[in-house]
Parts: sequence; C-alpha cells; structure tokens
Amino acid sequence: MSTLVVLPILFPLIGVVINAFLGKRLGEKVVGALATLMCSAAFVVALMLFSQVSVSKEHAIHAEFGTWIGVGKLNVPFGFLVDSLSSALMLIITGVGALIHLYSIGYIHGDPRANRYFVYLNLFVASMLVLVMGSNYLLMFVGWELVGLCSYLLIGFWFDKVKNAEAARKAFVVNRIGDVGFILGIMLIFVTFGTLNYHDIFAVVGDHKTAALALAGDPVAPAVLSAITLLLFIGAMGKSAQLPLFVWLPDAMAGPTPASALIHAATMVTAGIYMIVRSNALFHVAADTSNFVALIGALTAFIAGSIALRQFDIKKVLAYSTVSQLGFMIAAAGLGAYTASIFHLMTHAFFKALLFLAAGSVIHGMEHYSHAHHSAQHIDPQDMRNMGGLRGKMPVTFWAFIIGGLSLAGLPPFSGFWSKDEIIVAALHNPLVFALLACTAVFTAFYTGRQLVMVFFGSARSKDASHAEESGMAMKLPLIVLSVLALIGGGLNLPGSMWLEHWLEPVVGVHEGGFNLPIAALFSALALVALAAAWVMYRDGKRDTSLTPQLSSVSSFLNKAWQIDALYRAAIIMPFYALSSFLARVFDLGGIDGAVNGIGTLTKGIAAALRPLQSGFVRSYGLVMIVGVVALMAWLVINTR
Amino acid sequence: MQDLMLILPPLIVFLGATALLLVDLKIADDRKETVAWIAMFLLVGALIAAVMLLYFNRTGDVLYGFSNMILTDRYAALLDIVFALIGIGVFLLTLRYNRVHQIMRGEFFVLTLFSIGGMMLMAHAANLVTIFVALEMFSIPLYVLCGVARPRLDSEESSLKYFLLGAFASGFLVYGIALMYGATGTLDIATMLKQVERGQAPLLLVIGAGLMLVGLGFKVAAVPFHMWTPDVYDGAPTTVTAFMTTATKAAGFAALVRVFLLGPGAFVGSLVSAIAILAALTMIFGNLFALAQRSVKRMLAYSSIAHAGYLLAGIASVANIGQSANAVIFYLATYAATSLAAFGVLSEIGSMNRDEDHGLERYTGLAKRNPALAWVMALALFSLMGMPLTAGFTGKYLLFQSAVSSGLNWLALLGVITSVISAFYYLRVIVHMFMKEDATVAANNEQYYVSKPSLVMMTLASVAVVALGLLPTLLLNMFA
Amino acid sequence: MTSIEPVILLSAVLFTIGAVGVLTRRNALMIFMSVELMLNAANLAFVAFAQQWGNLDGQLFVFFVMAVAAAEVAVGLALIVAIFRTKHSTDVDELSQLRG
Amino acid sequence: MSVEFFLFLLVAAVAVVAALGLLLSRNAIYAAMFLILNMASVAVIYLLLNAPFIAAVQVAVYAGAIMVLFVFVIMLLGAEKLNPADTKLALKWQRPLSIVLGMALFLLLGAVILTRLGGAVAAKMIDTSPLAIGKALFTTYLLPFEVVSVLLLAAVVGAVVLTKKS
Repeated sequence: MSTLVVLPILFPLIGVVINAFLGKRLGEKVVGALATLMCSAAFVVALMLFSQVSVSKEHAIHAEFGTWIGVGKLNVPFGFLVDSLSSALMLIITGVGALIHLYSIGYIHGDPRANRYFVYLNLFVASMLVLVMGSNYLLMFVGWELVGLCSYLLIGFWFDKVKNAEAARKAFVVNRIGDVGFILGIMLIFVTFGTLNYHDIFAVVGDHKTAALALAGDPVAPAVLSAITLLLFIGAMGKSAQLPLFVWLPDAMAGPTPASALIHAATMVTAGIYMIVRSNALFHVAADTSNFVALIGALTAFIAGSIALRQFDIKKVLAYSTVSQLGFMIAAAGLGAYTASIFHLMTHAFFKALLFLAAGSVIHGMEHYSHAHHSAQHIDPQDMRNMGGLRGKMPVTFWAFIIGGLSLAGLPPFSGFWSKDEIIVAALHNPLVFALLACTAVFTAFYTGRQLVMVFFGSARSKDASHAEESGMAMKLPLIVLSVLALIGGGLNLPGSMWLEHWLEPVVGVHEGGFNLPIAALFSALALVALAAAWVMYRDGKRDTSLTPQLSSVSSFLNKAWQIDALYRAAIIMPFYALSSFLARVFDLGGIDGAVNGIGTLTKGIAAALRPLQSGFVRSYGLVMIVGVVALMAWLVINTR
Repeated sequence: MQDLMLILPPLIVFLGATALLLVDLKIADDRKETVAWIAMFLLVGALIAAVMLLYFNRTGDVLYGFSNMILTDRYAALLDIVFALIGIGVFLLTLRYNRVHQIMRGEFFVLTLFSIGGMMLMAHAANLVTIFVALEMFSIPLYVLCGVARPRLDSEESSLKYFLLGAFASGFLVYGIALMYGATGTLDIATMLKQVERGQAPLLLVIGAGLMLVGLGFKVAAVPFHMWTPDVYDGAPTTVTAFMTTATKAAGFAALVRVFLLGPGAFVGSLVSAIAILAALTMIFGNLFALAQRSVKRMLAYSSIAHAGYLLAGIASVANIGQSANAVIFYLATYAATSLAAFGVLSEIGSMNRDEDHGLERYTGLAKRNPALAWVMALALFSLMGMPLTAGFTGKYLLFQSAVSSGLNWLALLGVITSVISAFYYLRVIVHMFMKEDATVAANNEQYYVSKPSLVMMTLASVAVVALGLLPTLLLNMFA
Repeated sequence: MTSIEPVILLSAVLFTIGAVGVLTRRNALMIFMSVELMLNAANLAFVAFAQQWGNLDGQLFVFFVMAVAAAEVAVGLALIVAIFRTKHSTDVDELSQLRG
Repeated sequence: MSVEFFLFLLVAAVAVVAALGLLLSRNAIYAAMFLILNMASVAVIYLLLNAPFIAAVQVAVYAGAIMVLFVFVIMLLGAEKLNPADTKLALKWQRPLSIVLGMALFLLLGAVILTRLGGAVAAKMIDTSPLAIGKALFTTYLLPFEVVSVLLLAAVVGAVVLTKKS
C-alpha cells in the first residue's frame, strides 16, 4: 500500500526525466503524449488511493520512507500522508492537470520549445503533489518552493519578450517575500513543538473541536500560536495572491495560457488555502489571526473584483477574477468554514480552468487570421475590444465559456453557485466580511456578463475576429469534459447529501454550515440582475470599444488596478531611489548616470553609494581593519564582566 | 608510529609534494599535465588515508599525538576529506585553464599541495603553535599562487594586496596568541579550555582571543577584515580563486571551530556576542556589495563574504556546540561543492574567451551556447541562494537552526532576510544566461567546448549539491 | 627583571608604531618592514610572558615566528621585485586597479 | 631602581626611538637601519629576560639575514628614495585617521595590560640554554619544527616562481 503512495509523484517525474533527456529525439508529439499519459497515470493512481482512503478505518494512509533529516532534535521523516483532504486535492491536481496536458498538445504545437514546456508541466504536477502529500511542514515547503520555481519558469517561458522576463522576476521576488514568512513560521513551529509532523503538532494543539490548548499553563502559548499562524498566513498571501502581495498574479498571465490555467488559476495558487486548511487546528485556536485572515480575504476579493470590472484584456479579467475568488476561499478559511473553502477551491478549479482554456481557445482562434495571412498589422489578440460575435464561429468554445462564466457568476445550478453560497452563508455572522463578499458577488456577475457579451455577442470588431476559427479536437475535448464538471461539480456538496462535508470531517471537524434558502434566492436574483445589466449595457457593442478610451477617473483607477503598482513604486521603490541617489551624490561627486527605473536604479544607487568604499587602496583596507580591531577590542573591554 | 598515523593525510601530501618537486624537473614544459595527474593521485591517497582515519576511529574519540600538538577526531578527518576533494576538483579545472592562460607550471601544483597540507594540519591543530604554523603553511603558497599569472598586473596586484594585508593580519594573530599565552601560561587549547571552564577568563585572554579572531576573521573574509577579498579573488587566476573560496574558508573556519566553538572562546559571553555582530555585519555588507557588481567573478567574491557571515552565525551559536560544529562543517562541505561547481563554469568561460573578463554580458545567452554550463551555474546559484532541495538550503537551515536554539533569533532572521536579498543578484545571472540572447557572439565558435575533466568535476559537484540537498543524512550520519 | 609589565608595555608601543607604519607608508617595502616591527613586538611579549610563567613555550614560539618571518620575507621580497619589474614602482597606491 | 631596570629603560628608549625612526624616515635605507637598531636593542632586552638563545637568533637571523635581504632588495631596486613629494596624495584622511586609531589601539592595549598584570615573576629560574631549547624543539615541538622546514622549502619554491624569467 505504501509504495502506491509514491507512484503519483513518480509518474510525472519519469515524464520529466525522459522528456528532459530524450525530448529532442522523441519529437514534440511523443513528448506531449508521454507527458499527458504520465499525468493521467498519476490520476488513475490517485483514484485508487482515494478509494483506499474511503474504506480505510482512520481515513488516512501514512507512508514513511525512513528518516530524511535527523540532526539533534530535528527529525524529519520522508513521509507522506494521504487523507481525505490530500486525496481530494490530488484528484483535482492530476485530473485537471491531465486535461490541461491534453489541451496543451494542441495549444503549444509548433513552438520550438514545446519539449521544455511539457517538462515544466510534469515537474509542476509532481511538485504540487509533494506539496499536498507531505506529512510534515518541511516537505510541504519543499513542494511549495518547487511549484514556485515551475511557475517562475513557465511565466518566463517566452522570455524573448522583456515583459515576460520581468513578470517572472516579479512573481519570484514577491513570492520570496511570502516564503520568508512561511519558513519563519516553520522554524517557530519547530521551536515551539519540537517537531514538524502534522500529526504530532496537531495532537499537541489538542482536539480542535474543544479548542483546549494542550500548552495551557504556558502564558505565551496563545501569543506564539498567533505568531505562527500569522507567519504561515504571510506565506499564503504570497502564493495565493492576497493583499498586499497579489500584484504578481495578473502579470503572471504572460505565460502560455494552459499554464496559466493550471498554475495561476486551478492549482498552485490554491496552495495557500490548502496550507491554512491543513493547519486548521492551529488557526482554529488563534482566533485573532483567523479574523485577520477573513478580513484580508474579503478585502482582496472586493478589490480584485472591482478591478476586473474595467479590464480589456480577456486574460486580465480572468486573472483578477482568480485573485477575487481566492479571496473568497481565504475568507472562508478565516471564518472557519474550511469545508466551504475547499469546496469552492474544487469548483473553482473546474470552472476557472475551463474559462482559461476557453480564453486560450479564443486567443488561438483570433491569431488564426494574422498567422494565415502574415498580416503586417498586428492587433492584440487578447484585447476584448477587438473581439465580438465569436459565438457563431467558435460554438464549442462559446458554450464552454458560457458554462464557466455562469458558474463563476454564481447562477444556479452551476457549480460555482453552491460553493459561493456556502461561503456567503458562513460570513453571515461577520457583517463587514459579509458586505464585502456580497458586493464582490455582484461585481463578479457583472464583469462575467460584460466579458461574455464583449467576446461572443454583437458583431466582429476586427478582421481577426471575423475570420476566427474553432480550435482542434485536442483542445475541444478538455473543454467539453471541464464543462461537464463545471456544470455538475456542485453535486460534491449539495444541500441534503453534504458529501464533501462528511468526507473532510476527519481533517477539519464538523462545521454546521449549510444551505440558506433566502440567501441563495437573493444572491441568484442579484447575479441575474447584474448579468442582465451587463447585457443591456454592452449588447449594442458600442460601449468600451474604443482602443484609446477616455476613461473616467473611477474607471481609470480600476483599470490601473487601484494604482497599487504605482503605489508600491511611490511608497517603496521611489524612496529607495531617492535615498540611493542622494547617497550616490554624497559619496560620488561625479554624479550618477541618468535614472533608469525601479530596482535597476536601486541597485545602481546602492552600487554608487557603497562601491567607493572599496577604493582599491591597500592602505585604506588596512585602515578599515584597524577600525574593526579597535571597535572589537573596545567591545570586549566593555562587555567582559 | 601512531603519531604519524594520526596525521597521515597531511603527511602524504607534504611528502608527496616534496617528491613531486623533484619529479617535476624531469617533465617537459608541454607535458606538465602529468604533474597535475600525479598531484591528484597523491590527493586520492590522502583521501583514502582520511577515510581510514574515519573508519578506524568509528567511536569518534579525540586522539592526541606529537605531545598534544595535534589531534584527530571526526571533524579533522572529515575536513581532510573536504580538502582532498577540493584539491582534486581544482586540479581537474587547471588542466585546461592553466594551459590556456599559460600558467601550466609544475610549481603551481607543488605549491597548491603544500597549501592543502597546511590546511589539513589546521584541521588537526590542538595547540596554538600548530594553528600558527599551519596558517602560515597554507597562506604563504597562496600569496605566490595569486601572483602566478605574472606579469599580468591584475594577478600581481592581487598577490601584493593579499600578501601585505595577510602579513598585517598575521601580526594581530601572533600578538593575540602572545596575550593568550600571557594570560594562561600555556599554548595548549585543551589546557586553556580547562582554565576557562574553571571560570578563569581574564581580560587579557579575552583580548588575545579577540586579536586572534582578527587574524582568523581575515582568512575567512569576515567584515570588516574582508577588504582584500573582492580584489584578490577578482585578480587571481580563476583556478586559484576557486581554491581560495572553498579551501581557505574551510581552513579558517576549522581554526575558528577549534579555538572559539569547541575551545575557550565559547565560554566568554563578550566574545560570542562579538562574533555574532561580526556575523551580522558580514551578511549585510557581503550581500549589499554583491548587489552592485557587474562582474560575475566579483559578485561571487562578495557572495563568498556573505557566506562567511552565515558560517560565523554557526560559530556564535554556543548553546549546543556539537550541533553547531556539525552545522558549520556540513555547511563548509556544501559550500565547497557549490562553489567549485560555479567556479568550474567561470574557469571554462575564462578558457573559452582566453581572458579574465567575467562581466555579465559574457554570460548572456549562455544557455543557448553551452546548455551544460548554464545549468550547472544555475544549480550552483540556486544552492548559494539557499533554494530548497539544494545543499545550500540544508546547510543554511542547520546553521540558522542552531542559531535559533542558541537564542540568536535576530541573527537567524537577518540570515533569512539577507538570503532573500541575495536572490536578486543570483537571479540576475540566471536571467542573463537563460532569458536573454546575445547577438554579438558567434555560436559556432569552436572554442566554445567544455573540457572533459572540467565537465566531470562539475557533474560530480552538481550531484553532490543535489544529493546533499535531498539526502543530507548521507553526510550527517558521519558526524553522529 | 622583577616585573614584566614595562616590557609588555614596550611591546605594545612597538606594536602600535608598526601598525601605524603599515597604514601611513606608501612604499611596499616600508609597509613590510612595519609588519616585521609588529612581529618583533609580539616576540618581545612572548619572551616576557615566558619569564613570568617560568616555562619555555613562549621562547619556542618566538623561534617559530622568526622562521615563519624568514619565509614570509623570501616570498614578499620576491613579489615586490616581480612587481617592480612590471610597474617600475614600489608604491602601493599605484596598484589600485582592482576596486569597487 | 635596580641596575637591570635602568638598563632596560635605556634600551627601551633606544628601541622606541628606532621604531619612530622607521615610521618617519624618508629614506628606505635609513628605515632599514633603524629597524636593525630596534632589533638589536630588543635582543638586549631578551638577554635581560633570561633568553640568551633567542637573543642570539634575533641578531643572527633577524638583524643578520632578514634585514640584509631587505637592504639588498632596496638597493637592487634603487627604491631608497621614497616618493619625496607625496604631492598627489589621494588619501588625505589616511594619515590623521591612522594616528588617531593607533592611539586608540595603544590605549586599549595598555589599559588591558595594566589592569591584568602585576603578578609576580615565577620564582624558579628555568633552564633556557641552547641545549634545553634544542631538546624541546626535537621532542615536544618536533611536528611544528618539521612543518616549518617544509614551509621554508615552499617559500623558496615560491620565490623562484615569482622571480624566474619565464
């Protein structure tokens, strides 16, 4: 049984090794097929493990492969834990992953670096599985870093464009900020509990249903737990793109669209939610952190939702909507509605993957004309203002988009409705969070409607749109499967059966959430009204179609993503720049070269400020040494008893 | 006889080097590679001897020899192994680099062997006399090796700077030893330790140890005694730089471990806090200066300073000295593997271009020209950055862990933050290698091959980096 | 001698003068001679302490310092001669190409 | 004040003056001569401190061999005239800072020495004859002694590498 546990990780890794070393010889088709096959095999094994978990007594499979690190007190086993939570996520990762692999065969066809792309995808699946399957925080961190690396590689996949390389770097750096929090949290966990294994830690924290703290009597314990959870949450902020660290996700759309679908919509970004739900025993007893988490989540949902209202890039809308939906999940986790959070994570994986793949199909279709005619005049194939009327030309894509969109908008009976409703019900006892989430729900329906109308209805607004063509079978098939999932995914936790709730009970405990008919009716109605409003406003295809729009101040504010990037530039990067150029002027009378921008200037500033200290003169070096000697001796004379 | 067995690894190196000096006379100038291979053969012998020391002393006893001048324990044997491996790695690089740069001379290998012997002796030191003699034994050949590429001015300048400042630092070291002797009446580290444990740590001893810290801090490039490092590493031939970043650092830290962590220093609070402050300064300034560099070689020099800071944090962690010493030695091994991999790439680049220009533009588009080199470099940089799954992460984790368990939370935090900062400059190189194209370089230039011995070395080093990252227990079990 | 304090103080004076010499002189030979003065001062301290503790260790250390100094001088002077051939100067301030 | 101590003060004064001469002289040959004078006076102090062997080695090796080498190189290079003008002094802060830091260093060292010392000199007179020292060198200090011989060999090789015409 335990050997079965490594197979889901092993299969994609085999794909990585074979494709990395033999990829050139095998050719693009074989590479794609092999990668897809490996991911599907992992899915099959995940299914088997899932069934084993469901019949096993303790609803979990432990598998240990000896000690990984054993130094002094630190003893970390190379152990995996497949329980109800991780097995559910494994199904999503491998299942949605396999579909996206399949889709990619069609999408990436003809790219000279296709082999590398599939290596990255396989590596990503393996890393994500390590993240959710590890039985301790260190292994989770390893997976955490690996998925970060894959994401970095995929965002910068088309690195020939400067913009993409910059986006990759931005993602990397912002994520590292979160990682600092995460690793500090892990260290604090180790110092507090003396172990990093989930099982032992949660046993110490105690039965989370009664919130009895095993550390009771130790007055610092609650404060320490708050610190731990807060640090962990900083990690989640980075990976799951929450305020204030969400800025990297919209830029991350620079990568290939299927990769965006897999990583930046369906799976990787949910790592933060998984981590919080996995640590629910800790978060449950740290009430102040949980409240903070809920508030940050709701604020993120609201801000990102409002930004999505005024975007023109088809992928940017979806990107901000992802941030917004992640905010929903984080808020649910902060409210203690862990099941609802995971439920939304799963339905979101279905419909957001579907939306991204459909968007990819649209972009693909739009590029058809300029590719076929070598048209010199390049228009942006991702700009919704160039689209319109694609309904008839791309029927499968259209219906897929409709199903995904209505699910996102939260219209019954689509899957998104059920999961979002559970979160909103859970927020009823927290008025501020509830208000923010309610507004966001309306925003969501509205921008979804706007997107649907701008892309598929009306008449074509460019030659590319009027000559668009439907994509091939490899791309259509995943769309169809995902459409079905997005349609019926709500069945996972329908009122009445509450299957997921019972399934996750061993991990997150009982939570009396549920269905609230008035709320459900109210939000269905609100969504319908918002969709209708979008239809009325954008039906004629006149609004928002100018490529050089005169935006009102509010619109411009939203379009520029609340000016947050500019804010960071003004609040953090520019003062650094000012300081460094000031230092540069002080230290180097010759003055520095003209300003470039951002970090480049910052580094240059530091360089100009510090480098003269390393003057090249031996005697100055000796002088610095003597300064050190005198300071050291003075310190010793003063501090020695 | 047993005395000789205890220092068999350095003994083999010293005797072999002396014999090699004579053999060298009989070898023609165009066949000096033979000397390199013989030197490697000698180091393999020393390696086997060190493994035997480890094997026959499985209980990890501390065995003294030569009237308590030297000792042999696990750390000594492990460091012997590290030094021998570094030597072999560097010699593999020299086969092409030294030939291209016309420094393929027999004396190069003899002097390097002398230096390695001194470093091994340092690992075995049990007496301040041994520390002093071993320190000079490995330093004096290094002064010469830095200048071996004369009349190239960079090389000469680096040699003179290293020499003058090194002699200056030696002055402090000797004066410090004199004061320590004056305070205790002995030069034996164990005897001093006993006195200090009895609570006799007069100010004279503390100041003496402080001056010794200056001398050793100079060797390991601790701020503010680091000023020589970037200039010397930059100007010296790349193979020599590779040797210095790895081996000199390890030798310096071997002495610091003996005197400060396992010796009397750990019992003096003011010294420990002073080391912690030095560690902090070293991390901050090493990383800040590295940010500003345009030359990869110089950047790695500053990065090596930064790593000295992380290591010093281990020296300052005195709550559990066994654990800290393990962490320091482990880190030295991982850093040696990582740094050798990186400098392997640098030396190959230097051979391809036939110069010592290591500006970033030399690395632009490397992934296209030499994918193997680019991947090795990327792996090494990730390890230096401290990315999980690489040796660098495990090493840093152990060091910061011991810092935290010694109550130096602030230092561990600073280490983590400066590691994040370091991602900026390491990543810049990776971006240049993988995400930029260089139009100016003709890809079909026949010089752009990678020499077989270097490739072997880089492959082994990369495997070590990954293996120590995935399964650190492999090495750590040897400590237990 | 009944007390060694004056000797140690003398050695501290000589050591300091040597250190200042290293920092203020520009001629490599002068810097080197100042270092020798520092080592000389340390030797003086060793011999004095040996007298105080009544053992030979200090005197023997001095022997090793002298031997090492001889080795350093051989290498150091060779280096200065080599640089003089290239640069026709022994001024260390002129050797400041490597910096930053 | 004993005769011995008076003699010490006298010789110490000579040593300090010679050191200052080294620090200040403009001519490298004079500086070398001052250093020799300093070493000779230190050798006298060694005699006062019951270290006749070290005193002899000091004169023979240090003042004799090493300093002769210095003088030889100075004359070989014709470097005795030291940049007389010192005009384009790039490091104008160097000199005052060095002196201030040197004072600080001395004050710290002096303070440490004065607070700690005062302990009586060991009563027993130890045997410091060349025979005793030789015995110690070849028994207790055998290993460092042998290593130093290798070190000298390495230095010779190094000197050849640095000066041989290639």
